[in-house]
Amino acid sequence: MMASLLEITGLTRHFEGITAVDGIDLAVQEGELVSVIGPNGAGKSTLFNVISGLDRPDAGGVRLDGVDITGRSPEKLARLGLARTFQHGRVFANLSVLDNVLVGTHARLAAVRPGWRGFGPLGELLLAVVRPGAVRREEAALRSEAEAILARFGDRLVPRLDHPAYSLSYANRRRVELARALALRPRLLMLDEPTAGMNETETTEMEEVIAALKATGLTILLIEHKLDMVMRLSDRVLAMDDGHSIAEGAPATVRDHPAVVEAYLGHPANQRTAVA
Amino acid sequence: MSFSRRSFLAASLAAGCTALTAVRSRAEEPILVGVSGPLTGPNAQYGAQWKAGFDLALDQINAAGGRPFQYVFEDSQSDPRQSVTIAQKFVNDPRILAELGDFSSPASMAASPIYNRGKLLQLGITNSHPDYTKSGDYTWSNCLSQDDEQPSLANFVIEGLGRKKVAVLHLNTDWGVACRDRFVESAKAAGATIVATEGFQSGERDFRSTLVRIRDAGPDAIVIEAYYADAAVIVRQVHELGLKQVIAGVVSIYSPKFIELAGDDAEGTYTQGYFFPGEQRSEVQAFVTAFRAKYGQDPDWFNATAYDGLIFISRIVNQFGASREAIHEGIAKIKDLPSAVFGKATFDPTSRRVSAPHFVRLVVKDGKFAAWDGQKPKAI
Amino acid sequence: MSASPLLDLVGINSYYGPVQVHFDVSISVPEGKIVCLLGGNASGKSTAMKAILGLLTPRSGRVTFMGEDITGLPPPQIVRRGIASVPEARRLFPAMTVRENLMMGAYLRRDTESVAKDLTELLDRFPRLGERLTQRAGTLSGGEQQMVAMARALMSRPRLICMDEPTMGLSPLFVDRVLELIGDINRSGVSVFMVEQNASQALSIADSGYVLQTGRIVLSGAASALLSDPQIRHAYLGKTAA
Amino acid sequence: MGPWFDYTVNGLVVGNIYALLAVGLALIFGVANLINFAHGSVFTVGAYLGWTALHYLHTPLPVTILLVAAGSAVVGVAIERFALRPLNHRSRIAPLLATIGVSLVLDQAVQLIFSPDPRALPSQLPDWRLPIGGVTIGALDLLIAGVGLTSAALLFGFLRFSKLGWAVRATAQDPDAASQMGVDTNRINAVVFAIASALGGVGGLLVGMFYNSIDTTMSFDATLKGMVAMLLGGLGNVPGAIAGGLILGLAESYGIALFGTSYRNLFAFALLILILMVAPNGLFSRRRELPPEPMTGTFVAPSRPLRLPRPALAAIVVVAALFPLVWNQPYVLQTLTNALLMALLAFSLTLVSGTVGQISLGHAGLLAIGGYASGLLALDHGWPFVASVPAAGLSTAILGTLMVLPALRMTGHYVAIATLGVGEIVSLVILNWTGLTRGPMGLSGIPIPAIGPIELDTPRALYWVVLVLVVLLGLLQVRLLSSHLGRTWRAIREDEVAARAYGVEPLRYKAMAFAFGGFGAGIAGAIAAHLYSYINHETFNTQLSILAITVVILGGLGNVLGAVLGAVLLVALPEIFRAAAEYRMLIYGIALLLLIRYRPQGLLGTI
Repeated sequence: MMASLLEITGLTRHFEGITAVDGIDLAVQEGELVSVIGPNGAGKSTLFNVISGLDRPDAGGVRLDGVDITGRSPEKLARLGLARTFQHGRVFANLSVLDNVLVGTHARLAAVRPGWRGFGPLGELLLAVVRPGAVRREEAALRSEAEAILARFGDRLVPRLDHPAYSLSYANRRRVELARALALRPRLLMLDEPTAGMNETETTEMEEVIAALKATGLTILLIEHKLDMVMRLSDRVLAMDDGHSIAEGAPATVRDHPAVVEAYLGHPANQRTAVA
Repeated sequence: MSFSRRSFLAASLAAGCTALTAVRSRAEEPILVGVSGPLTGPNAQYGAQWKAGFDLALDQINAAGGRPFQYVFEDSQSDPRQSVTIAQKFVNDPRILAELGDFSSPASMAASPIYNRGKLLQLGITNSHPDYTKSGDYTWSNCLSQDDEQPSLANFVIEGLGRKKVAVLHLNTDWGVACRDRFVESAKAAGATIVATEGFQSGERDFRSTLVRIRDAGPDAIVIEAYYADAAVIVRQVHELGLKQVIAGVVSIYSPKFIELAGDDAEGTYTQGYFFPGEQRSEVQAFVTAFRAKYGQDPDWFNATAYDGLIFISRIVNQFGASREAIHEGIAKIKDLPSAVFGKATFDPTSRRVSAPHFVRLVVKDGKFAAWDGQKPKAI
Repeated sequence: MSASPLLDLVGINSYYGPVQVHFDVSISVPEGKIVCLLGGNASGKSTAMKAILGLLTPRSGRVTFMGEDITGLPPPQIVRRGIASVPEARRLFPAMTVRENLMMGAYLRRDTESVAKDLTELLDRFPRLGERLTQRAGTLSGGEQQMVAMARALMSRPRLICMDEPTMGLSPLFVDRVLELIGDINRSGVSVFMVEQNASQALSIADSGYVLQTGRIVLSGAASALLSDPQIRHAYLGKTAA
Repeated sequence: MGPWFDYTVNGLVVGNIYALLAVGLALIFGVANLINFAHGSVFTVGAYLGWTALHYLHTPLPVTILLVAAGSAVVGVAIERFALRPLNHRSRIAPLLATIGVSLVLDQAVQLIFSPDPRALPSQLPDWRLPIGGVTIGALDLLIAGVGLTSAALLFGFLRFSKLGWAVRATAQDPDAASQMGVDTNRINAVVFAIASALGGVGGLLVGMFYNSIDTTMSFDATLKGMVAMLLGGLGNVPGAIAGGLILGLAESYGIALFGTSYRNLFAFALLILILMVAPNGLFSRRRELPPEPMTGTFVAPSRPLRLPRPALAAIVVVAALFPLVWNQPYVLQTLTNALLMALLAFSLTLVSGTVGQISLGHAGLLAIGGYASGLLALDHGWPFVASVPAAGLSTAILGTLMVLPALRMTGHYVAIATLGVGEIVSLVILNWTGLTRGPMGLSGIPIPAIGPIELDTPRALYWVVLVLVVLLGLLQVRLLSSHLGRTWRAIREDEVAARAYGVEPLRYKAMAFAFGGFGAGIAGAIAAHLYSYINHETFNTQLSILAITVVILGGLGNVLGAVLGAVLLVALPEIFRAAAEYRMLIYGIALLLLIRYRPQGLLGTI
């Protein structure tokens, strides 16, 4: 059997008095799209932070492609092909749209980042000034790749390549974030509520983009509230509440799992039947 | 001109301002002397003291008739970036015939090459850095180099006061270090032991731990190489810690402010002065009387040296003529300038400083500086 | 409705910078009732709360309380008029004790004696808190923090309490307890406006409700009617849900 | 009892004073999340208010203390109301700079009113002293300790047991939630400034009496030492500040005991850096948890930079190059040369602080390293100008980066304080490393700039040389900014967390910026050294660092052309205001405040 691309075991993170993530286990296979759902405050974003290295777990471990990456710094993880977006959309406000996406390619820079032992940074400075052909070609290639990625969003971003990110609409910022993540050419893409704040049309567009990405075989871990979309996109779903995993499995199964319905809609039996 | 506007605010300087205004109203083109010094910034107090001295000198020079004198005080904040700019300004203003200042060594010495290239006399009135006058033929100073002052102080402490084990507490600046080095040299030559030397940074106010260190070195005298404000804080803490050593200090602690700031703790502090208002030499007395009349307080060394600087220039102009070259020639030749600091002063063309000064030994007694009576203090 | 409502939002349009968050949002809270505002993430629920509490001034529209226009008043002025809040994620003062947190609720009250009396009464109602009075609020569990937040709001003797997702992140046991408490509070004469994601639970205790979707009210009515409206389920579990 | 006991007593006595300063700073930091650089100026104001009361009203000590407390509180409230409140919700750097502006204004105002002469401030307490071990303590020592401890106790009680105190703590922890409880947070900030300033002012009075001497230069040292003490206790930790003050006092005292007086401040700042490295939250703070999604990205205001078309830029360069042929006025050329040298420093700082977002308050230290490197190579090893200057640039790049490396691991306020400390350390090392640097004597006789046999002894020649360097280094920096480094650096500034998530190693890139910036600054320092012919440890001081940061902000953070414009304006303006003599620093302070208030993104805009 093939090893999982991402494997999380017993992951736990406490904050003062609260256990935000409580013993979560999850395995994501290559090419799979797994969604994490749950009400606000269930611990989904903390889970993302711990996996992506922004936060350290108090217990448990994370393995990427069989390698233990628990507690590694986010920059190292990015180099291993792990890209993420953020819940509230952390674009670089004063950078242009194109530059935002180009930052996403950072981990892939090679020509301009020579591996000269001990003198790497110096070499990088020199090459950035001198810009020999290899560096120029690399930059041009990345630039056209970034533009291609932005073209995935139709004409939403292409006419705004030079606009600073702070001038974009909320939805466009989310698109820039996704484009930036894609520019990393991730092995594992982690999306934290990519459609938050989008209207229906925009959500549908985003869903199409994600579906297309999935179709290319990209492994995706998704946090999303819009369950319609989750149902359509996911291979598997993990439902969390109060830091725990309350259900895991096929989308429909999880959606109809009593604990999930309860977590979303409330649990008194009469109400549940009333809704159902 | 608004460079004297602070005079309106500081009552003590009000008289100086009227003097200037009076001068300006004369039709005759005045002889201008440039001053580069601190009016703002951390050394502003010294610039203010210079001004008091200049204004008094100006009163007297202009009262004597002839072509009027005037000075242009440019605030450099004692910052080399500004003193070089001011130097360019002065050098290129043909009305300016000589320059006084700057205050700090970096500011003064950064400007020196410009004055030398521009052939404008730079007379340092408080510059004792041993290398200051080495900048060139146009850089002179009526401030003594420590080569003269420290042997005399060492002699006072060792021969005069009969001390054999000395601790030196000095400002950790070029000036303080030059003081220390010359003093230590002379004291050793005179047979004394230097048990400790401690350098402190300007602005320092807490000397208690330093004094414990000094105390434990077991000196019988503490020599302070610092300006009056620091020295006042030091003598207070010496007494607060219960130390009984004899305290002696360099010329620059001679200031009424020293006694004001140190209070009763100033009692029994020894120093020497080439400038001492109590001295009966007529030049000194004339200055002190005039200063008291104008400002209602005793002058100190900073007032006196500034006063001298301007008086010297006016004497040279009177004798050798009102041009830059005449002044440059004159300063090397003129003899026995009347001086509030030295009584009579003559420049040595080799060192470009005032030669062979004469020192008065002083002690603080009953809240005043008094000539030392020659009595050795009791051993501790 | 006979009398004018206690709280009335009329035609609110609010923005975050260039982004419009509310489109003509109107909401009424009648005196003595529980009204809930439902909606998914980023639908603009919390922003509506901010507009009421004076933390955000809508670009157009009006907020009135007891017939008085309170649009754009600073938060302290709004508290003074009798609106208390239980903010999203509780927002306790984590380094202060439970007692200090509760007393902060009574910050604007000058009647020291009745404040003390109210505190005693509240501790009867929330015995859990009595045991933890001197504990730092940050060290409490989520459920306990929610209790403190509600008790803190009550300390101001409000006419209206605004609650932002009071059941968020709570275990089912506490969710029940919190809902019960909201009912209690309402029965003691305080009107309640709550923003919730947890639709059935909120509607089970509310008198009426509104559903907000990307800044627009898409549905409103009596709680019982909304409970059986399939659109609610769609808003949460998606249209494909059974 | 041995001398160590005496050192301990002495350390505690002076530590008392630091504690008094640190308490006020901690209180303000705790509530307003702000390092108040004006605190030392309030301390000075308090001392002069006390002097006025004693001198003119002959008030008894308790009345004097009350008057000083009340007067200083009013000053504090005014600072909060007029300088800081308008900056609410602005970028984080704005209020910090505003307090620097306020301190300039207050210091200059005091100096104008009272003259810069030091004044005696006699203590009215009985002159008895209590021998302890080999030293003594007096009534004032006890009063200062008493005031420190009592005010800490009162503050503790106030914060713990009074309603207003709760509101202060609540505002510190969560201003939004506090305002939802009905707390007027603006009023709370004003109350906090009033209390902290009253404490600072009374501190100034007592310390003035302690030394019987007050002058207008006390402010900066007071701020600096208070800040170090506060950091030792933990930013914003009021009881910690008392302990921090005492620890700083002890550390200095022991430092003197072990190494001698001249090492005192070196010891203090080394301790600061050490604490920042090993326990950045202070010695007494609990470990702080990372918030689930840390808030960053608010460093600079959104900005649309003004962009000049290339021909316009080329035209400016040509005009600048031809200017001396048209107007060969040495004074003007010297001023412009100074401005261009400042621009070289500003390039470096605008890169580090503007582009990468690491506020450096010790940048003049880089000039010092460059100046000494070139000066020593020329004097001791006979290197020609054309060789020693680039060598100085390289040494500065290496040394400067190595020294600042620990600071670059920190964030926000800590970077600013750490770099301030590094700047001071550079100056203190130069002062104390006599064997290499000639210590306090400085370097004199540094040869005049020369290219081969041609001496650049005219203002015009020097101007051209510096202009060429400015154009070259400016173009180089612009080229770097247009490379992948530009976006990487700016990404770190905008949101370090997000940047890391995309593989950017912040330390590496911050260090690269410092290295490049250090090279330019080192060259600027080297040229200045040859231009002045004499430099010492004070030539490139913290004041210059602060001037440089205002240049950078004036021009627009990260904006290379802005750095030139800012440098020309801020070097030329004081020259234009030269006629205003004593008033010019006051005007400068007010201009800085207005600038932060009305044009926070700078004249040409942040890039």
